Amino acid sequence: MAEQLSSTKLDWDVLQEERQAVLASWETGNEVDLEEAVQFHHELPPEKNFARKLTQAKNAGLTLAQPRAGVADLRSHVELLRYLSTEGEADLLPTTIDSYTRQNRYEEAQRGLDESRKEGRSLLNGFPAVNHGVANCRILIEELDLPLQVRHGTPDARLLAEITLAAGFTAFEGGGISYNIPYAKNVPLEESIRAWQYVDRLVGYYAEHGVIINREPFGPLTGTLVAPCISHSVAVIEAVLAAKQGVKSLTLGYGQCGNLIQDVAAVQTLPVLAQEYLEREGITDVELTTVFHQWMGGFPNDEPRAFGVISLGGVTAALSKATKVIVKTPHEALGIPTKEANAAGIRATKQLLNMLRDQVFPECSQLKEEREIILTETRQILDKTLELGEGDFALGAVRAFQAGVIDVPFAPSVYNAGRTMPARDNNGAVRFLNWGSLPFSKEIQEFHKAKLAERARYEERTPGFQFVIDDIYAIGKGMLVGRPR
Amino acid sequence: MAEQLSSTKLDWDVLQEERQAVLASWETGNEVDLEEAVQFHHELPPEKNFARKLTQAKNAGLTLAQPRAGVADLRSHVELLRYLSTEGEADLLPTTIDSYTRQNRYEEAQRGLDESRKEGRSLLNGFPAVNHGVANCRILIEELDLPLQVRHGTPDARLLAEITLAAGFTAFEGGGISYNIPYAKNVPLEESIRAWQYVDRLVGYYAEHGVIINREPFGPLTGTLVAPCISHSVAVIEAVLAAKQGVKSLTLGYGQCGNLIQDVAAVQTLPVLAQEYLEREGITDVELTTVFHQWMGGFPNDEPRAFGVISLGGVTAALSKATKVIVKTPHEALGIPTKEANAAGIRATKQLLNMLRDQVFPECSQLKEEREIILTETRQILDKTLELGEGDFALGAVRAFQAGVIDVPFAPSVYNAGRTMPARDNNGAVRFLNWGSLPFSKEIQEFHKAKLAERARYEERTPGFQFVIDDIYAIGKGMLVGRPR
Amino acid sequence: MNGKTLVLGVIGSDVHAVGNKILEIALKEAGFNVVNLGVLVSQKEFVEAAIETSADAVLVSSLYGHAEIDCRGLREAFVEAGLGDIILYIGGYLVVGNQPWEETKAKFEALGFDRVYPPNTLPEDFIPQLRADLGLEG
Amino acid sequence: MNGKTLVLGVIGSDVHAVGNKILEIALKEAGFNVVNLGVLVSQKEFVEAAIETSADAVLVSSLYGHAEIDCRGLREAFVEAGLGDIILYIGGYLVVGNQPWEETKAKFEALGFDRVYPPNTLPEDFIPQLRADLGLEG
Ligand code: B12
Ligand code: B12
Repeated sequence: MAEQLSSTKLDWDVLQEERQAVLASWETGNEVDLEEAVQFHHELPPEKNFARKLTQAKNAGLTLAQPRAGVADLRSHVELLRYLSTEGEADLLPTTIDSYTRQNRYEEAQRGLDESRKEGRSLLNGFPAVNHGVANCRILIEELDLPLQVRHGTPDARLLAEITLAAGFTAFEGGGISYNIPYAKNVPLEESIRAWQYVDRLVGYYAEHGVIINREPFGPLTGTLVAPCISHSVAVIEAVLAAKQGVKSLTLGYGQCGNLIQDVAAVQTLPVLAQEYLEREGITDVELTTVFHQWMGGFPNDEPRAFGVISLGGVTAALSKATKVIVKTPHEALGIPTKEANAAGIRATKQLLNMLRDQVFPECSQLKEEREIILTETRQILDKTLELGEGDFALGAVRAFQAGVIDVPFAPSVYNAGRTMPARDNNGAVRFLNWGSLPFSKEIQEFHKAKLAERARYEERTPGFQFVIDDIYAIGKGMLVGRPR
Repeated sequence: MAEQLSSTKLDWDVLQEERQAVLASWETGNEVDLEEAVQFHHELPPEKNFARKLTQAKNAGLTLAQPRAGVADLRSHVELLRYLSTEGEADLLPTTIDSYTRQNRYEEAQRGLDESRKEGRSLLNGFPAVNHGVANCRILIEELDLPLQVRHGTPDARLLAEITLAAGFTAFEGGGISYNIPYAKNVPLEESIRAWQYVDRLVGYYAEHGVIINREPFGPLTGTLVAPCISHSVAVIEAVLAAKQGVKSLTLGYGQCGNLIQDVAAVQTLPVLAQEYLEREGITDVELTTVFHQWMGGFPNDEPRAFGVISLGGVTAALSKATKVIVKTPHEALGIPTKEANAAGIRATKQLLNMLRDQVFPECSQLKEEREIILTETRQILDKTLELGEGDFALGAVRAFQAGVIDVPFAPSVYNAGRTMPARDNNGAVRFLNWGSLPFSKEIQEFHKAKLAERARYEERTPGFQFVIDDIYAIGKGMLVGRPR
Repeated sequence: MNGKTLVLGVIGSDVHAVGNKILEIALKEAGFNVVNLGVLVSQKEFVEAAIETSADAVLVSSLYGHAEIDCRGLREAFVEAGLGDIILYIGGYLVVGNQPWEETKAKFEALGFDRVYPPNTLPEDFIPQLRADLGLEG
Repeated sequence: MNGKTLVLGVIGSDVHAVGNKILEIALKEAGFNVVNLGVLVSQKEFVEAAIETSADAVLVSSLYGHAEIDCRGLREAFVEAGLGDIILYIGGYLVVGNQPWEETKAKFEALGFDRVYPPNTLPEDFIPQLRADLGLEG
């Protein structure tokens, strides 16, 4: 990884040395046999292909529901996923990876796995796929009837991708920015972006051999007051980076903010922007779909109130016609959900998706304005990023984060500037009290100022950090805008 | 009740003979002392006045949440309501009356009450307020901190009104049409309308003595595919009839149909139409508010799915800025809810009301069109009704029902024509497959035809009664539009 | 038409009319001769209608929770009228609240009902049993 | 400033940063000298920071469910470093899933924590106790 970072397609042959090192980094790596894996994918029934199911949903104008779920033990994980498909009526299945694996700490993951088996309950917060290895993971693919995706939060997911894709997973979440900035403290962006170029190149290899694997940049980032322009910028950059490595099926994500119009506008603009910047790079053969995440920040403890939050997400997903929705559970504020609570969240959501499947959020001037704002802000960020990167998004992303031109609120990474201060306006839309070094035009700056001044007037207090604190606690306390107590 | 029915204000003095007979019809009638009652109301803390709380909410642009609830025994009922106010966070409280009382069968109600006490569980589906009498009912008013409303379904509610209003209730649901057609089989409309003029005149008497009691025509009627024009027509007629007897605070109701735009348009047009027809009668001093009922038809058995339905109602209520919302519970399809389930329904709803309190459904062309449709249809019905009634809504209502000019689907009453056939269009809005004798213009008729033809094409079947059956089961089965299986 | 006559109605002070209308349609479609008394039907009306129409079975609905009270003595009334072994079904929300189904079922069997159905029973869920009880094949 | 120094951090492979930032702000507002190590903090880093800053108490957060594994030996590491009786708090989502709180609390007390706080503890819920444990009045 010595050369200057660029978005150019990695040379497959040159990559082989690195692949050998990656596969050697944990014992299960030697189970990977790419040729055999391609063969296995070709023999999978088409209903088990994630990308295909997304395309069908998109064409039919439907929104699919997908939970998050993962436990340490293989058999328990199969049972959990089966339950979510039969009792939860999930349309798509996940495999959420534990946090040790996400930090490449396979030894600790092994310890957690062993102890989980001993105690008969999961001590890990997810499924340690690397430790399980290719043959074991394949049992998931074989025993379950729905397409499966790997969901995690791993800055360096090269080995995880090698193993799970060889096992037959047909979708893989993450990206060099979205799985670093919110999920790491000390990993340089150059490193994670490069590691994810490897992953995307691997997916590209499968594509070259007729196997379409879906890739999904992680939209919500820190899940906490992330304005659409921030997550859209990251999504578009990761989309371009992935496409350049040969990825053909991309699902772009956005985490619910809570203002219905802003959320619908966000879902609508996401593929527009991606399309635009992909076309600038001359890329036109990528299938774009969207994913809406039900509220990713702090939840209310109370289950009925949690159902309310989940349902608003379901309504928004359906009315915005996102291709899929990632579902929260009524246990969100209590801990990793039981399978029953997880299934309950999906069923509440599906009731709404079904009831609203024939309805669309109506076109109107507010929606148009909100779209314009998002488009303008995101373009300002992306164009500046390209400028910093001398036309290259990989390089540009690194420099943009350095400069605070992209800046994710509440992110743990030292490579994130952390200078912005997001807060809700008087209608609950997420705006900026302080935009740090986001390259906003005078006009956009005035817009944010005016929006927060309006809230300040209404609340009879001066705009400031107290807005942010109150907004962080608000949904957990049953509100959207954190009004003064 | 021999004279020809008219909407003229009843002469209070002339009414006294009838009042004596009503009060003598069950022993607790002799507890009513109007002068003392007025005094009691004047001494009530203002926060306990229902009308006042509605006006405040309307002015603040807030939507209040109110459950339904009633059990046989007094102490159990107090505890139930207290629970709903503290644990459920209800804004307004109900007292739902049992079905024997609704049919003036006080002896059967007494039997149910006695057995309920013996068995330690409620054998009645509500609170038999007449049997409890004034002094007992007053315990409710005194022990609870929120305003209380009587909710029932009684064609002849004269005694119930005398007793509960004397006890200190400050709101009373129902009307001569809305509590007859869906709630009776053989009661002539002349009778129920006249009985409700008595109730309204009594409320007018209180108003003359400075006590404002809120009246609420029952909006949802049979709760099953009732198009807005039908329920709006009934609501406006009952509003005019009530106002003519001196009622000063009126809350007009509408039951969710499920298409968001149709529902928002319905809530928005309801006060517009009432205002319009009240003004035609020269009445301008009535305070109008609105109530949105969460889906009143068959519910899904599954609680998470029921939460989904409840939540869609909460979203619609908040975005349409109804003054209050009547809340369903996750037990709706299981039986009368436990207090916990009832509170859960309220809390899920309140989470949404709070999260959306600063958001409004945006103005847009579809919404405007839908409002126009509702306004036009309702005016066509009301104008024809007035024509049939020779300018009088009381007489007109009787003749309109006779002629099928107003016609409530699925109503049990023999005085309802039952010739219409409602069904959902391709977006889930309730339209007419067959409008029976509703006095629709050619244009409106074509509109409905076109809408259902669109659905028929989409579903590749001929429009017909199977639409209706499928639509009736649809929400219970997790859908809105009853697509062919 | 399968030659069998059913009396249908919602007992007591109950006005839930939707299920009753749907049942009428479904039973007619299934070939029965249906005499629908609608809502708010008294015990007396059920018995009289059964006599008048020589009904083969009586299908009682109760949705509103008072069936426990409303159905006491119904079987006895049929016995008195000389129709002691007429087939009696009941369905709907038979008690107030969501009580254990086995208890509710036993309670109504003790009241003399031949078959007792839980809430949300669909026509296709019970018509086969009804046909069997009436000696119609398949 | 009340003269007391606190070391703050999220232990193990845990990256939940929002609560950590809010805690820092709230504790500073309450007058403490706060040394915030952020997320992904190892046992070693906690001990070293406590030594370097002569901390009066260490506040460990764990949100992601692995605290059971991550906290083993933490008290012992402080003992080894000669800080055996430093005040140790922990708060967050300490186990995977929603387990009975009394068991979880006992488990972490056994691991050597002086105070153990359940999920969703607000700053105002524990700062009075912290002040008391540090001998600050009121
Ligand atoms: C619509 C409705 C109303 C409408 C009825 C309009 C009308 N006139 O028809 C209105 C709003 C007026 C109303 C009023 C009341 N209702 Co109501 N209502 C409902 C609701 C939402 C749907 C009923 C419906 O139409 N379902 C659709 C039809 C197709 O299904 P169905 O009626 O269940 O019938 C089917 C089956 O049950 C079965 N079936 C029925 N009978 C029989 C008989 C036999 C032999 C068999 C085999 C099968 C069978 O076949 C039918 C067709 O599939 C139900 C709850 C629910 N299900 O979601 C409550 C419900 C039935 N109502 C209830 C109550 C209590 C009332 C009220 C007392 C008000 C109150 N306290 O809340 C009043 C009663 C008025 C009165 N005197 O009867 C309760 C009953 C509770 C209980 N038993 O514990 C319910 C369950 C709601 C609840 N959870 O509290 N109601
Ligand atoms: C936002 C969020 C995220 C964001 C975090 C972004 C970031 N970098 O900060 C993202 C999306 C990246 C994320 C990722 C994950 N998350 Co997360 N996340 C949440 C969520 C929704 C809100 C957390 C939050 O910010 N709350 C707001 C702040 C202000 O509150 P707080 O963090 O609880 O902190 C307060 C108190 O707890 C207390 N407190 C905290 N520490 C201490 C210490 C002491 C001594 C005291 C006294 C008090 C105290 O004071 C704080 C201020 O009031 C919670 C669920 C919820 N609460 O609704 C789940 C949750 C914490 N996450 C969880 C999990 C499992 C994960 C993942 C493993 C993914 C997965 N399997 O689902 C990864 C883990 C990544 C990693 N390696 O750590 C679980 C933990 C489950 C468990 N323990 O059983 C939760 C509970 C969700 C759930 N129900 O499954 N998550």
